[in-house]
Amino acid sequence: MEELYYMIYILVFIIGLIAGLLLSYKKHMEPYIMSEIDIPSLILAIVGWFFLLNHGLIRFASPVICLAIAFLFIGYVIGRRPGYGRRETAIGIAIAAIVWISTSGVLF
Amino acid sequence: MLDLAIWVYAGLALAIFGSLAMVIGPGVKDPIIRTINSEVASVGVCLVLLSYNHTLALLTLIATTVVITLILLRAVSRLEEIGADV
Amino acid sequence: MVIESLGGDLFGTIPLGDIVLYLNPLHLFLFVTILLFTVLIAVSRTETQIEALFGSLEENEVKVGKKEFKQRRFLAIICGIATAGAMITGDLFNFTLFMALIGIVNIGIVSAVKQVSVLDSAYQYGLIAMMCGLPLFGGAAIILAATGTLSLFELQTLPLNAMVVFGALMMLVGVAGESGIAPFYASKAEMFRTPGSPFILIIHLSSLFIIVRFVEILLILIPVI
Amino acid sequence: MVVDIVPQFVPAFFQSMYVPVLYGGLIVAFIGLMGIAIEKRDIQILILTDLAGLAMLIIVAAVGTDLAEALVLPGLVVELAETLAISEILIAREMRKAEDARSFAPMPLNMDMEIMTTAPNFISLVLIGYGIFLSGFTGGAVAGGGIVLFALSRKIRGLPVVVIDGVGAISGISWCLWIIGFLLFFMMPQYWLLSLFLAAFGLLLKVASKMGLIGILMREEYGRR
Amino acid sequence: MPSLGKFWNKFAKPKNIPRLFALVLGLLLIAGFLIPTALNPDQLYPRPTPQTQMDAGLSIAPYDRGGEILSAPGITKAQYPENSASLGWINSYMSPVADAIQSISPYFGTSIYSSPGGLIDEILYYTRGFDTILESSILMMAFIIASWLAINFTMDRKNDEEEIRKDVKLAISQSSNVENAVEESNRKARKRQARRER
Amino acid sequence: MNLMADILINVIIAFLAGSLLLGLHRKVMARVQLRPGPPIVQYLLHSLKFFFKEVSFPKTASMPFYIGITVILAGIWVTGVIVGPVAKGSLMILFGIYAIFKIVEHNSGSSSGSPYGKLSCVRAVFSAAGELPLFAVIGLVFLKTGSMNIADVIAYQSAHGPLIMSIPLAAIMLFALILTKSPYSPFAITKGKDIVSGFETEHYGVLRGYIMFSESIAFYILLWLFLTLFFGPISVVGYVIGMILITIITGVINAITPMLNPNHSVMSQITIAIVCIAGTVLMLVA
Amino acid sequence: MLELINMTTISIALMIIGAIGVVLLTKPLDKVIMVSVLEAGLFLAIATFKYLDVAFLTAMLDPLSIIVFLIALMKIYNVRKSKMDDYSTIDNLEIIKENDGELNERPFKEAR
Repeated sequence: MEELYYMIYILVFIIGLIAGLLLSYKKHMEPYIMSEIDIPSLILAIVGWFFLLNHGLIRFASPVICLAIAFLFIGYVIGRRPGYGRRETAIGIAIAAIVWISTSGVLF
Repeated sequence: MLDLAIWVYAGLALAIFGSLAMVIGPGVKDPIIRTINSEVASVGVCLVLLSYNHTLALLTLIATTVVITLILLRAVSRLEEIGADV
Repeated sequence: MVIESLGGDLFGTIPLGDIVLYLNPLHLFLFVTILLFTVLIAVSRTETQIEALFGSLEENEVKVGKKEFKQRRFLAIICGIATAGAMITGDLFNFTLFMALIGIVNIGIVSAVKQVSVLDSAYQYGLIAMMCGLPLFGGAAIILAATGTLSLFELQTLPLNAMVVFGALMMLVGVAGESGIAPFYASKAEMFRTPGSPFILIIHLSSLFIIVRFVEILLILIPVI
Repeated sequence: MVVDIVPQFVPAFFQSMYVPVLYGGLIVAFIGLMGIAIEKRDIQILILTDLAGLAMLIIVAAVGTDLAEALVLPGLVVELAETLAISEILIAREMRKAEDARSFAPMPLNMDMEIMTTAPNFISLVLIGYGIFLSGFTGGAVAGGGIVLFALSRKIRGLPVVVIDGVGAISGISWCLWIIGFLLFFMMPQYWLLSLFLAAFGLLLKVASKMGLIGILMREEYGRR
Repeated sequence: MPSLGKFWNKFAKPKNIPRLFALVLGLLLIAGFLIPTALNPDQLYPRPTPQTQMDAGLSIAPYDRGGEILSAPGITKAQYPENSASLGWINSYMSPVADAIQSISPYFGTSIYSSPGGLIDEILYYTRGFDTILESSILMMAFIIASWLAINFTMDRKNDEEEIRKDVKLAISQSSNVENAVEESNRKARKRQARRER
Repeated sequence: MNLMADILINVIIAFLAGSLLLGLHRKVMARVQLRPGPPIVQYLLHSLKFFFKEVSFPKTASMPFYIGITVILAGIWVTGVIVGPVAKGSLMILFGIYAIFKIVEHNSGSSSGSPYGKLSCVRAVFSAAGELPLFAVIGLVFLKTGSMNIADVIAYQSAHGPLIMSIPLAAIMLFALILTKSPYSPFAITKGKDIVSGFETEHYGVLRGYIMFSESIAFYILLWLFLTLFFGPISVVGYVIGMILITIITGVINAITPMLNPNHSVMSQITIAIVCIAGTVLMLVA
Repeated sequence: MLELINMTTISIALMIIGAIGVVLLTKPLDKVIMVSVLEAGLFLAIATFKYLDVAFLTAMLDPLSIIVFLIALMKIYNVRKSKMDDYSTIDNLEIIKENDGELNERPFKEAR
């Protein structure tokens, strides 16, 4: 069954990528010049990366669903037009990593 | 036993001598001379086959040597005739 | 035992006297593929090469004539069958013979063309193929002298022997020359400049498959572990 | 009694002679190959590859068993056939290079040798008869020698395409005979005698008819006016 | 680095390849003198010491391998005797003509035993028959190639009138070329002759 | 699980992951060359797009062959997935698949009649030498582990530690092969831009779709093979990280190297192979 | 002394003499004669081994090979001679010699 889940993750990730690409083209007509952070995608990135690294903490849904959602969101943020979504992703990774480190017991 | 060994050595000597003659013998720049020299090596091989009692192989070798010579000489003369410098 | 660890479990053998053909997943895969290609070749037309002429706006078409086409198709099919045979044979000498057949047929496939450069490389390749008789048959004979057998089934159980390694190396050089892998690739690669894509495909196919098969034979002959 | 006729192991003579003969073969091969390596002209290399074939014969024959002889026999004929094919390619290449300048007919030869009018009929008849008696590769080679001589001594020139087609057909049919014989050996071993004759005469016909082709080629070359 | 490139470039010319191959093979052969070599006495199809059969006066020397015509098989030490149901029968068989010759003279062993029947035939056609099929196919292919080339390129094409007509037209249209070419080839021949005599 | 479903799932994974990796490869190259580069998903979109385009055939093509070759190309890579990730079968078969891949490359070039395809075809023959490293690698792996079955190799590694520790030069050789097969590599003479798109030049529409489909599977399988052969039993996360790393490394290398001339490309691969083989044999003997 | 004169020594001597002769003589016709000496030695060797049938065949095929050599030699001789004769004048030769380099540059035939 493992492979089936991997396939689902990849599919979801790709759907996220494509959706991100299409929506970002609709939203930003110009190539990457702006410097402010896009709030909705920042939220998605944080949620995605959080789910990816910390799905063990979440009890109300099965890890498969968590990971699928995580990949969808991550894909959505990464997949945007060149340049867009980089900062959001970085912030997402940072927050998720901090939570992961603090809860996994690496530090203690 | 010794008698047979002499034949084998004679055959090998002829084969080696013939091959040397084919490679660096006098006048081998001319392909005809080279082809005729190849006869020596083939007689040497014939002797080896003979002393090993491979007589059927010997028969075949004698028959095919003639034909191979014919083919090579045909190639040589035809190329001369065309005037190809190969 | 070595044979199983190389290509998977045996499916079965075809005994023809002292020559035993055998099949395992690897050979089956190669065998089926080569037959598939041979069928494809048998039903294909040839392509037309179009080259722009230098210095003008015209173009030059190179086609395969009908007589030439028939001859080359025939040889290509034979080459396919020979390669298929080489894939499943279980006898060393038999393998070298298949090799020699493939070599001569390869020359034949390109010998019918009109380009001088292609004929030239076919000739050079032919010289190599003739020289390959020495390492191939000689290598097999040295292995025969050292072990007293030519059957791969018997050879796989024998211990390592310097003469067998030498014979195997000779055969390796022979296969390398005959199938035109580097550093002997040039004469064979130049033969591919002629039109008649399905036929020249089989030249390449056969040499690569022979290499695959020979790797297996080499590993059978040289049991390191 | 029977054990006396065929020994269980290889006799001491072959064992003691193996190393010298093998070394002799290797030396011949080495000389020949070095000759090829330093030679620059194409036709010369073709002649020198003959030497590689001879070295191969020595190495194979050194094993000194009946199997070795059986491996030598066809090797010889194959060497011959390959030489023919490759020399043909060389000639074709050179003719293509100079095509517009040459007529296709070789220069006629004006010679009158006594031996060419009296000897051939007799010698070739004897050779062909003896070859038929021998059968197999050897018989084919011997009878073929006779046919070559016979064709060579005829006075006509020109291309008998029909004859060549006929030769091809005969050899194709005899090859089929041979295959049938081979299969019979394993399908119905009780008919081994029939299969033996099919095989032996199939091969005879095949080799002899191919040699006949050489004869026709040679008549082209050396035909008289 | 550039010299390495130049060195590599030599491998790209077809004309160099046979010579390179011969060189590599020749160098490999030297290894044959360095390793210990010996004949394994346990061979298939062994044969007696040369000339022993001849000296013993066997009428079918050197190929006598025992057996009686159509009643007992001869001796053949094959690899897989279980695969060959009628092993040994062929090397005991003798055709009627061969039988007749055998009674005449003891010096015709080779021809007797190579006319259908005999050990070599046993190996060639029976136990290793597949090899022989291949050999004869190689032969056939080589001759097919040679005869195809001969008919289409290198031979006198007296019967192919179309082709000849075409060639004649070509020759007429390029007769000046022809003249030059002939001259040149003669000059070349002369040069070559001079080189040979030098 | 059902075998067919297993195969299907693995093929889909290989295709999607391979496409993403190739996209990433292109992105990395672009960033090294200070361009923005296309989105990572672009390669996949391209492959999918071609399946819906109209197909056209050159007038000069060698007909059943021209089409059949792409189908065979897709077929052999599906077989590659079956032998590799699904069945963990014989390495020899994978080697055979690479041989056929070479042939398909060769022949899809020559069957169209285009001069660019023809050049690519001749170069494919030249670069048959590129398969020599693969042959040497599996030979060395066989000599080390005593088996050609991938499952056995994995078992050996879990017992004796990863092979990269014991035969690192073989790993370098296989890495050189990956480099050869990656797009825009200095050794990728068959697809060099001097001959337009090499063997793919004349294949449009669905046929091109098949080719791109197979290319992504091929890249995935090669990376999978590298990680499996030399890093032993690693987890999925390990595979993902390893594949991304290798892709990035090859991307950086390809971005900063020019394409070699065909002859030099072949001879340098051979030289690398010979050096690595000699080194590994020495290490094994010592 | 006399015991040295047996078939073995004679045949080997014949072969060695023949071999040396074939190699050292450079005129083709001389070579052909020495080839027949060589083959006579082989014939004698086969007779020493008592294989009469093989000897018989050798006796048949040896003249054949000599004939082959002779025909080929005559042909090549003719070809070379006719090539030599084709020069109409000596001047022609001089001119060609002067323009040697240039003529070599000129392609024998325009490429296809």
